[in-house]
Amino acid sequence: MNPIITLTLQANLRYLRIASIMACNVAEIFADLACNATDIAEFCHAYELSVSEAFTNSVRYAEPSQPEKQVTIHFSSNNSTLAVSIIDTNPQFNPVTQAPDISCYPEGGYGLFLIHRLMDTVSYTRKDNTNILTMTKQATMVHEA
Amino acid sequence: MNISEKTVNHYTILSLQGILNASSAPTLRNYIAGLPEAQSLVIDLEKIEFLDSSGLGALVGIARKKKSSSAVMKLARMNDRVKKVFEITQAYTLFDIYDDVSAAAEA
Amino acid sequence: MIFHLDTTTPQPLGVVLLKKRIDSNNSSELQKAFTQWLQQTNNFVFDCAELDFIDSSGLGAIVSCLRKALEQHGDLKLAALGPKVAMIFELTKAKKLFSVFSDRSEAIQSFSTVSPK
Amino acid sequence: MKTLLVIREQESAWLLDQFPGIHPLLVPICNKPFIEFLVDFAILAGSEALRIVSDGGLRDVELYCANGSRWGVEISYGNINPADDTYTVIEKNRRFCLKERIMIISGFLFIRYDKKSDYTSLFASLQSGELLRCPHGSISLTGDAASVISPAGTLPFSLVALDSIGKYYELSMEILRSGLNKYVLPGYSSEADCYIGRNVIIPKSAEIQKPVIIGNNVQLLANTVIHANSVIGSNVIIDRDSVISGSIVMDNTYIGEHLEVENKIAAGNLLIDPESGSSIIMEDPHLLTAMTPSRVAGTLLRRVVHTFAATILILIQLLPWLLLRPIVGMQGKWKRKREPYYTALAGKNVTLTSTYIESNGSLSTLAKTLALDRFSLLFKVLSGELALIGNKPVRVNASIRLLPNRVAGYRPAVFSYAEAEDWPEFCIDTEIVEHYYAVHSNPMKDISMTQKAIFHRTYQNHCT
Repeated sequence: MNPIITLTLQANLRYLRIASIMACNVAEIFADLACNATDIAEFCHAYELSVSEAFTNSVRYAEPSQPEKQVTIHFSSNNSTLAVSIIDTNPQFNPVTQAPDISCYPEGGYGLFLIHRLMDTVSYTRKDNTNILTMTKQATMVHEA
Repeated sequence: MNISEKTVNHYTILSLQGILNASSAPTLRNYIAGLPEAQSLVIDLEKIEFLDSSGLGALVGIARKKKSSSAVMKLARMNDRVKKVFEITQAYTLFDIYDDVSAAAEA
Repeated sequence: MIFHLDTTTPQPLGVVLLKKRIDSNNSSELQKAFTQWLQQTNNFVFDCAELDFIDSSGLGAIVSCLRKALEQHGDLKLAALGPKVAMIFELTKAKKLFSVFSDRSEAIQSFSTVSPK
Repeated sequence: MKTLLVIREQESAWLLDQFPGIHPLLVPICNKPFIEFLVDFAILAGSEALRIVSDGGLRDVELYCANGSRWGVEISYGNINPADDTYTVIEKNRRFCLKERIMIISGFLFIRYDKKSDYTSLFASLQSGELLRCPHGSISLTGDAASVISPAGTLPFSLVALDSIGKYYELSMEILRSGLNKYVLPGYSSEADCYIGRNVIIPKSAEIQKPVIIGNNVQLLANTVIHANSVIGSNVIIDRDSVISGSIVMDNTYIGEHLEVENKIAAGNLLIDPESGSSIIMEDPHLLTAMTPSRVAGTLLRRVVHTFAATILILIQLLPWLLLRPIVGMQGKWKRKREPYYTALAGKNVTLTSTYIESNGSLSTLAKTLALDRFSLLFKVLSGELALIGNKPVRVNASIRLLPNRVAGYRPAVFSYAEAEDWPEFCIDTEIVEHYYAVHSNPMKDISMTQKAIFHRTYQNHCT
């Protein structure tokens, strides 16, 4: 069986670094194991950044009335692909993928766009009042000719 | 995140060190808010280990404020990881980006 | 497609204004209509000034029109090919089969100067 | 010395309009990406480092050139603003420009040069300042010369501003006619004025006139004519009786039957007249087509036909397999290997068990003739992971640069078209045959091709 790693954190920015470092390290170990791994540093950075963005979003949209809200980060793998899901119980959201109009100096709204650009696949599902944002990226060498 | 400050010419040079994400971005915003509004800035990013979109948002916000108060804000010494975030979001179009702090602090 | 019979020429001449596009959706229409027109005359000018696009089946339809006209000892001449349509005619070597004129009146004129067979 | 290459988005925007999806610096000129000409020149001039700065995105250029280790030169990237003048650009890259001679190439320029000239000592001795200028840019030098010698006569290089599709075409023709030995061009050249890439199939009835440049994986079909002054890119098929003259056929293009492409640029389903600049998008796949996987990847009908045929084959093979598999296995001639292979979808792999039967006994020869080594793979057809007939699956391999599933028409299958044809006399031809069928096959034809493939197995001399 492929290893499954689950990390549950309180929805607080205090734990943001734990989430993203965890993602970075899981990605590094995974890429190390995968044969013909791609540029490992880049692979890890993509995970570190994407999980950072997703976790930040989960914390931002958590309702302040429920301070004990939790965010679950779930890693699983399949052959050469690593998947990570960010699961929270926030209200449903619209996973926009559009790039913000940079010329207007936007201070936010880059998060999901970045995730889409960094990852191979991104999917969003709403089930039993939970949001599940799943992202995957392949660790084997991909050359763009 | 650590911020160290020095002054060269009429520029305040802020050297950032560490992580610039959603939890540390307020630190940077507050620090800048403590400086005079029309103060021109050079932000040295060489020692930034990690930047995410919240960190980028903070930088963009500072750039917008400086622009409206006719002050200058420049970025210096972006490393590859920082560059990647700028490249994807095309945020490089909003900044003057230098590979050297002293060059940025002239003119 | 707008067809009218020009009787100012020594022999009646079918002038057809082709519009927008001729592709696999409407090329059979052209072929069907052409058999009708053939009963009135055997000399034609296809005015392509308003033709924007043509694909291989449209081209096939026009070539088959030409063949039918030739079989009846007539001719089919083309006028006012736009740059894009002209490119397709050149690409497919179909241009060599046709007499091509830069506008409609020149094409009509050509039927008067050359005595029909 | 170092070179600073300053490219502004505005200067090259027209090229992006013509060839959307390709970064202007990566647009091929005579089958070589434009940036490589500049890199070559920078190296000839003695540069150890090259920095490409732009006010637009450089992501694709960065992916292609990476850190420059491929050329033995250090390549880095930087950002500028559209309004920056040369002074500001140098200031923004002060660390890079420090204490060195810098050649600044500014503008979307092609530099005519001759690889046989000694530019290194020339650039070391040239006085700093602007060397050449044309309406769209310039080359200048900063820093002190080792020993100033004013060059005799004119400089042995000149500038061409690339500002229209007509210029692009003219430049390509100029290189073809008179510059082939001045630049480093891809492909091998057994005779002058003729560069041919890998996996190029030229039938006896085809005619090719020099000068010509042909890329990799190119298939010319019967009676095609390539007249002088043509550039054919990679992954190109030129179908029967078509004539190409004075034209540029870009990568991944299919040119249909009986066509005449004269003084044009064909790029995918786009046909451009360089003289007028007008272009048409072909909606008609019989004429020109961009070869994209979607066009050939499993349509529903094909899927159904393949599944049906695979089921029949499984039923036919089941009994022989049950009988022969244990015996041949016991003889130790049944070898299996599980490895990952590329699928038709970019970024996805499939693990397949490939079987190899040593055919040096009567039973194992029989097993091989009955194609029992493909028996287990047939089940992958039912699950939709493989096609019945298509391309030979390509093993995941880090060292190949062109991933098959990024190339048009790759459809991994139990049997390959190449096996069905007597065509491939050498293994190298396999790809071409498969490529041809990627465009020319249909589900019904697939059935007969599968029969042929199985039939051909009785001959041992095909390549595997």
